[in-house]
Amino acid sequence: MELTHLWGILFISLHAMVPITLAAIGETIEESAGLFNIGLEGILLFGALAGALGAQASGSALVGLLTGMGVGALIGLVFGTISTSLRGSQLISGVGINLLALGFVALMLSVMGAPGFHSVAREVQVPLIPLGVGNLSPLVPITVAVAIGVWWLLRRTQLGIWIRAVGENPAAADVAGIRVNRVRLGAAVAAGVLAGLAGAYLSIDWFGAVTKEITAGRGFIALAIVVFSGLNPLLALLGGFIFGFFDGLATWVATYPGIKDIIPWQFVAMMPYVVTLAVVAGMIGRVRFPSALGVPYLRE
Amino acid sequence: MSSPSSWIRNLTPITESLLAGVVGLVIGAFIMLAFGYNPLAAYRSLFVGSVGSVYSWAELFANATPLILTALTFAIAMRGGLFNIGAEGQLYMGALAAVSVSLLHLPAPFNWIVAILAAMVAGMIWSLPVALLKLGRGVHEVISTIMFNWIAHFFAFYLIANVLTDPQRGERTIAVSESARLTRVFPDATLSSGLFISLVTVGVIFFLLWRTSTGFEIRSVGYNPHASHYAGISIRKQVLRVFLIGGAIAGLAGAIVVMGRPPYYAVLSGLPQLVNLGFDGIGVAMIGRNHPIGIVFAAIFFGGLMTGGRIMQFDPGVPFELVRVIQGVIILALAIPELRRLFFLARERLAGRK
Amino acid sequence: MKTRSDSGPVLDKGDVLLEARGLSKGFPGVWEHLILDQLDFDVRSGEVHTLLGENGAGKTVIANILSGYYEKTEGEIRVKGKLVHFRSPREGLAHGIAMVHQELMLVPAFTVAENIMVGLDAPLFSYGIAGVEKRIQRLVERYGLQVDPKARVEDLSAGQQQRVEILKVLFHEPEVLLLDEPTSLLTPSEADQLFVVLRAMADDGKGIVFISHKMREVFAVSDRVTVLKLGKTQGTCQIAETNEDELTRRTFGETVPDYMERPEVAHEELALNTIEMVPSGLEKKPNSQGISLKIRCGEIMGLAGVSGNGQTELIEAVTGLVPPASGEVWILNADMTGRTPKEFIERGVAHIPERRREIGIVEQMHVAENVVLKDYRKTPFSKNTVLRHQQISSHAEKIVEKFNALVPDLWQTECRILSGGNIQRLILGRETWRKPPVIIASHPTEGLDAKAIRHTWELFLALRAEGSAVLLVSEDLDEIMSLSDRIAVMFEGKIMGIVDGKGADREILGHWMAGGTASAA
Amino acid sequence: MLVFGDDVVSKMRRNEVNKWFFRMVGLVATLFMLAGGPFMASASAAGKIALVLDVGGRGDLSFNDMGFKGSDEAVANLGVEVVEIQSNSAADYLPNMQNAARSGQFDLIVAVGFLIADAMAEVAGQFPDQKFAIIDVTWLGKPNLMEIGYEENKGSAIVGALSAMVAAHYGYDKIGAVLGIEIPVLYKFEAGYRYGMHWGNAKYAEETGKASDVGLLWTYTGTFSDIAKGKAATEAMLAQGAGVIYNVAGPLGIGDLEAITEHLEAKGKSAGPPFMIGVDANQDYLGDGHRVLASMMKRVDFGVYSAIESVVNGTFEGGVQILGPHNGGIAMSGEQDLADFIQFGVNGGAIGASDRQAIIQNWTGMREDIPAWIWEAVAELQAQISDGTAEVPCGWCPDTIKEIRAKYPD
Repeated sequence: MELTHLWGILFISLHAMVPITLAAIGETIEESAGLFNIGLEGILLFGALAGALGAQASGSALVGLLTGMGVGALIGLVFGTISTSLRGSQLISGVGINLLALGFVALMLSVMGAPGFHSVAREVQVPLIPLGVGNLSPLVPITVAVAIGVWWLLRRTQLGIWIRAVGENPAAADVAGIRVNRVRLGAAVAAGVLAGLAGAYLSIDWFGAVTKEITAGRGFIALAIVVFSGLNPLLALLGGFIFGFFDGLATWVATYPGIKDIIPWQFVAMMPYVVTLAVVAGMIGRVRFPSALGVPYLRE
Repeated sequence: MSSPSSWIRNLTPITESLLAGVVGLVIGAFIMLAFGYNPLAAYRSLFVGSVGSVYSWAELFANATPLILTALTFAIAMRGGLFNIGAEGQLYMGALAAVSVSLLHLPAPFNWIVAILAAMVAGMIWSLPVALLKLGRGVHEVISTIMFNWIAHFFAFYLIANVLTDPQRGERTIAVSESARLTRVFPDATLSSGLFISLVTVGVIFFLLWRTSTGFEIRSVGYNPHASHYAGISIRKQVLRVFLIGGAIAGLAGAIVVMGRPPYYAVLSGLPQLVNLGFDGIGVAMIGRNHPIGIVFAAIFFGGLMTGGRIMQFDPGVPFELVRVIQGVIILALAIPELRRLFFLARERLAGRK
Repeated sequence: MKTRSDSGPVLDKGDVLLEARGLSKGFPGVWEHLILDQLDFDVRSGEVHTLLGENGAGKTVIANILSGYYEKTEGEIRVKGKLVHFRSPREGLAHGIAMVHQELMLVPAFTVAENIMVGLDAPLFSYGIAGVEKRIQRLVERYGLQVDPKARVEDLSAGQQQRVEILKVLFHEPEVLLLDEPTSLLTPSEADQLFVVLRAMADDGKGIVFISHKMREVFAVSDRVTVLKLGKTQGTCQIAETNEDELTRRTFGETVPDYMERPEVAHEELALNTIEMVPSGLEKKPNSQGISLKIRCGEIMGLAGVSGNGQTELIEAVTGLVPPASGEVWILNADMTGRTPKEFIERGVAHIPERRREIGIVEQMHVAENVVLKDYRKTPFSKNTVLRHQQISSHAEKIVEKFNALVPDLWQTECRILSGGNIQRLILGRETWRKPPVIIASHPTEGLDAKAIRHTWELFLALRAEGSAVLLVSEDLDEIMSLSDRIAVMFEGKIMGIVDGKGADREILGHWMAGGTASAA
Repeated sequence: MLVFGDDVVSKMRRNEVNKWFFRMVGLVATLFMLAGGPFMASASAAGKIALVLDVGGRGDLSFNDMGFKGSDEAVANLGVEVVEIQSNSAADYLPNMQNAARSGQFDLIVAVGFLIADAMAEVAGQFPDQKFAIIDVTWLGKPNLMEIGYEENKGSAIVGALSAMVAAHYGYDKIGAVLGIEIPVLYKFEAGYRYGMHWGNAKYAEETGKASDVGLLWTYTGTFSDIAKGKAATEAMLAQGAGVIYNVAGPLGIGDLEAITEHLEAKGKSAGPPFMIGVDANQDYLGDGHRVLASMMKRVDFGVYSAIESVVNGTFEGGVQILGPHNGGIAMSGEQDLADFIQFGVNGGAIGASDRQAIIQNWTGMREDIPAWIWEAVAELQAQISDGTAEVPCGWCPDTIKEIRAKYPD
């Protein structure tokens, strides 16, 4: 394999890593605080649409990313409110968000010209960083920074202590004077922001377009990566990269002449999923999750 | 136990679900107005299109048939404390297994039974590694089921394109042999006797969960694994059981779609008649509160939205996506147990103002 | 040691710090009567004021209300004369009122310092762990509460965790400290150390509210004592003006016998026999050694010891919940080492667990289902795996009636809404109705009223008479001494010694519980 | 414990809520009943058409959108009314067709996509008086059904020849094809493209005297929706020296083109090579007009339009119609329809209206940079295909495509 191929696969992996990792890190914050949001896929989709619309309306990629984050925050707020003060079911509301997004985004696209598709002009896409060996999206270093930052936040700040305390033992946190539901709501909004950013990245950076199926299951892969990481953002980064790497590698290798004589493309395409499973199965020890994950907190 | 007041209290989950349904429809109406559609006309179509005629009822049940089964797969796992979202992949495997039985050219009376059994076994085989990975390596079922769904997706593509391909019709697999097809209930509707298989399965699962020691064990482990271990119940055995039963039901769902959903009786490339049935089942199970009877009603409700949604596209010209929006809002509303109380308070306040 | 805290206000001894008048609390729908009924209570600077009462008397509820965790139903609370209304524990803390809960309110996955940080009012993005650790060290030195600030809480013993709880509130320099049964997890010598700490804090001018049901402790530490019974105060008095008998009478109404007489039951068969058995979880302790415990049929063996000294692990090993790390477990002459809980149950081992809500029942299942939690798979309750509701109902009815459990409906009532006492009645019924040859009972009477305790004891004696062997694990030395034919004491995973129940010397037992090696007379 | 207390209170309220609730349900049901008059609406003057789509739905900028383009033009030019009916699942095909047929309000029901074939077979038999048309299906044989098939293999051969010659001209030794899910229609594209590449190589050698050995990189991505796969596959092909990438996966073309755009940007360029070849629609307007070399147009719009037109004119006849290079149903994109499709793109939100001029300029420049003999060669192949002298293979099933792969290797 030539060096350019290695660079190429590396860049594909890094770019594929971004949305999965950002969403997974958001979910990590949320799960650390005890909320389980299965609606990541939906937030990604909302974020993708909002990002594209924001970028086009303002003519600025940055505004697009911010719009995606804002809409993500809004969905996070809805999810968080249902799951905390309204004492609702986290699972059900997550599923609801997914369905709502699927319908709403397609509906929006259908009234915006060609149903099901909306492209983002090159000028308002996120400009890439030319590195000689390839172009890198600025979201790649940002994702790495977010991973480190969230790790720092969760493990090395007072706020992180509170977030994790609320997830591990909400009753103890409550006794200590922490407003459990408020912290959880905040975590849900933060998760929404990151998932919304991930969605906006899809539309105004990676693909330059929104389609109604743009997320292609990445929200669920992110959920799996969270489980893989055991709520460590740095491991989520690694997990996102591993998945992105094998996903990219599979697509890449499938284009090689002669490969199809050895192995059908369908089996090559299974690679990222099989490898992720193998890595998880091979990890030593079981991951540990907050004791109160998924359990609504009610003061006795 | 059977005083009238307790009778009406037992209806509470139903009224709660209906209330969420109404809230979903109302919010959906506002969204329609915002997009310039007439909600009254749309809902009339939705209503008439789903329950307005025998034909629409038949279509409604045809849509509900596989959803009942995939919802059961999810629900039985939830009852056992597991989050099995693997119905999607198990369903593909079941459908392909049912199709592949026609290669055997079995005599007519056994054909459909063998096809169904093959599908159930295929579903079980596909969920077995999920259980084994959990038991042996502690791999969380959320990861493994998501991954196995995708692996099933590509494996199905491989089988459709290379192994089970119809030599005359490359866009689909070979068809299920005539004798293995489930009888159509009405000549022109797509409803088949698969509905009865679904309903029988509901009965079996209901009986299993609440009237057998197996169900006792599953529920006990689902609620409290520590107490179950203490009571001498093997947790590992329940994990295996729950995944195998779930896999069998999901496989059955796949079989019923290919054996009882005219006019295809084959798996189309891209799996367009199977995709999302597993995931929709999760929503159905949740609306049905993971209870077999609740699931039947929830599936009817979902099936009704799907059936009526087809008609909504005609006259009022409301796009199908809106049906999904309404579904999403309804499920969000269902997530809120306080809804009933909020509703009551709002009414109280309104009444007070008069 | 008269060093004042850096920020603590100067208080005069004898000032009323916290005062409650006419305090009432009800939980409508759960309890018909008020859990607290028109209670007056105060605590002064420089004193240790003990709240004495049986389980269920309402002691914890008072503390929860005074600290702001519960809201009162009626009455008024004053802090230094000023009327207050706390809506959260944080508001209580702001007024200098802190509470140490009986159940540990700790995050097991966190270190000691992190646990303390949970309650700090620090800026969001600060991380003062180094400072916190230093300050913990200072508090540790000042009060002798030995604990490593960097240790993970789940790795600490129960006694150490209790110290963390106390450190947690000391961090806030409270003026009033409410301690809810803080000694329940401590060894007698640890408890004595704690009393020194409490005394020191009182001398600092703080007001200490000490909650207990143990008479020895009341006299060891209190200045004043208030007796509580069923939510009503039985009066407050200076400790100097009362004596043990009077308090006991006011608290319990009757005194417990030292040893309940019973006929000899002569069985030679060993019901439970462990051979050099090291329970899983104890094998990593320093100088862990095998436990060889032999209980004959028709014998009650009391196992005394402070919680967290390996009793739980021992119980897990002899009930099959967790296979032992090494050694053997024999039940009725059969080697059961490595068998499943189901096989132990079938061999006749009944188990009344300590954590009854967590493992004793399935809270979300109905009463009838919980009554047959271990028997559903046997005839007549199921046949060919099909459950027979008729049989289950009539059996459950019998158990509920025999044990006086208050249960609205067998098939409608989920166990989670039952009180701890009623749950315990169901468990006792479920575990004993078959007259099992081996009964492992952990804290079987905790949470029961005096009458029910009496019933339970009689039940054990009756089972003993019929040849059952009982391993009675309890922290209540009175209970152990009343019931046991022989008493074993456990400390740090080891059996320190075994004495006959009749005429056992309380002091020797106490000595063993604290790790001493004195031999029995 | 407070929670339980609350619950008891709420239980007392529940009964009242329940009663009130049932009343409301009744009210809503009544409203539904009152809301409408008779269910079936009247047909418009020139005719009413139903367009039934398969699950891909709109927004692919290719196959499905082309179907819409045809019906939109019929609305504009023929004055008919068109109702679009999307399918959420393959289970919807038959009921959607039946609902449309049963309503009796449609003069013609057009099904777009071969997956609907079996449903069409059943419904066309059930409703012999209803007129039907179906795209991409040629084997049903019903008197009331117009079946419209396309010779995608022939069109793919033309763009294949163009790709090979242009790649060789710019010094690339590979061309690529990014395909979607492995289905027979895509085999036709692949077969034709292979044939065209070999024809182009031979032609290049003949014209320039230099041997050309442009090879094929190809992959089935298994998706018509995950754009990332198109982008990654294209990046892989570009890294292996591909000069032209043929998009045969609908929306994945977005990713193909994004990869090419970024590849060029890294070199500080905007215009190709490398180029993309568009599919189904004329996608030349994408990529500022100078990164999409040409498109293999499968005029689904023509098929839909002509079916509708025949109904309006009263000339509708059942039977099979084959659209191919000979009648313009399959064609390589040219200048004549560029403006048309720019409008299509503007409507679809793919490009802004202000870009129109620049796109046309860029496009013209791109094509002019390519030697005239290549265009002449392409025209020659097109003529040969039309008159039958060039026999383009058609791989409809796995066995034949294997033979074709052996005969026209990578």
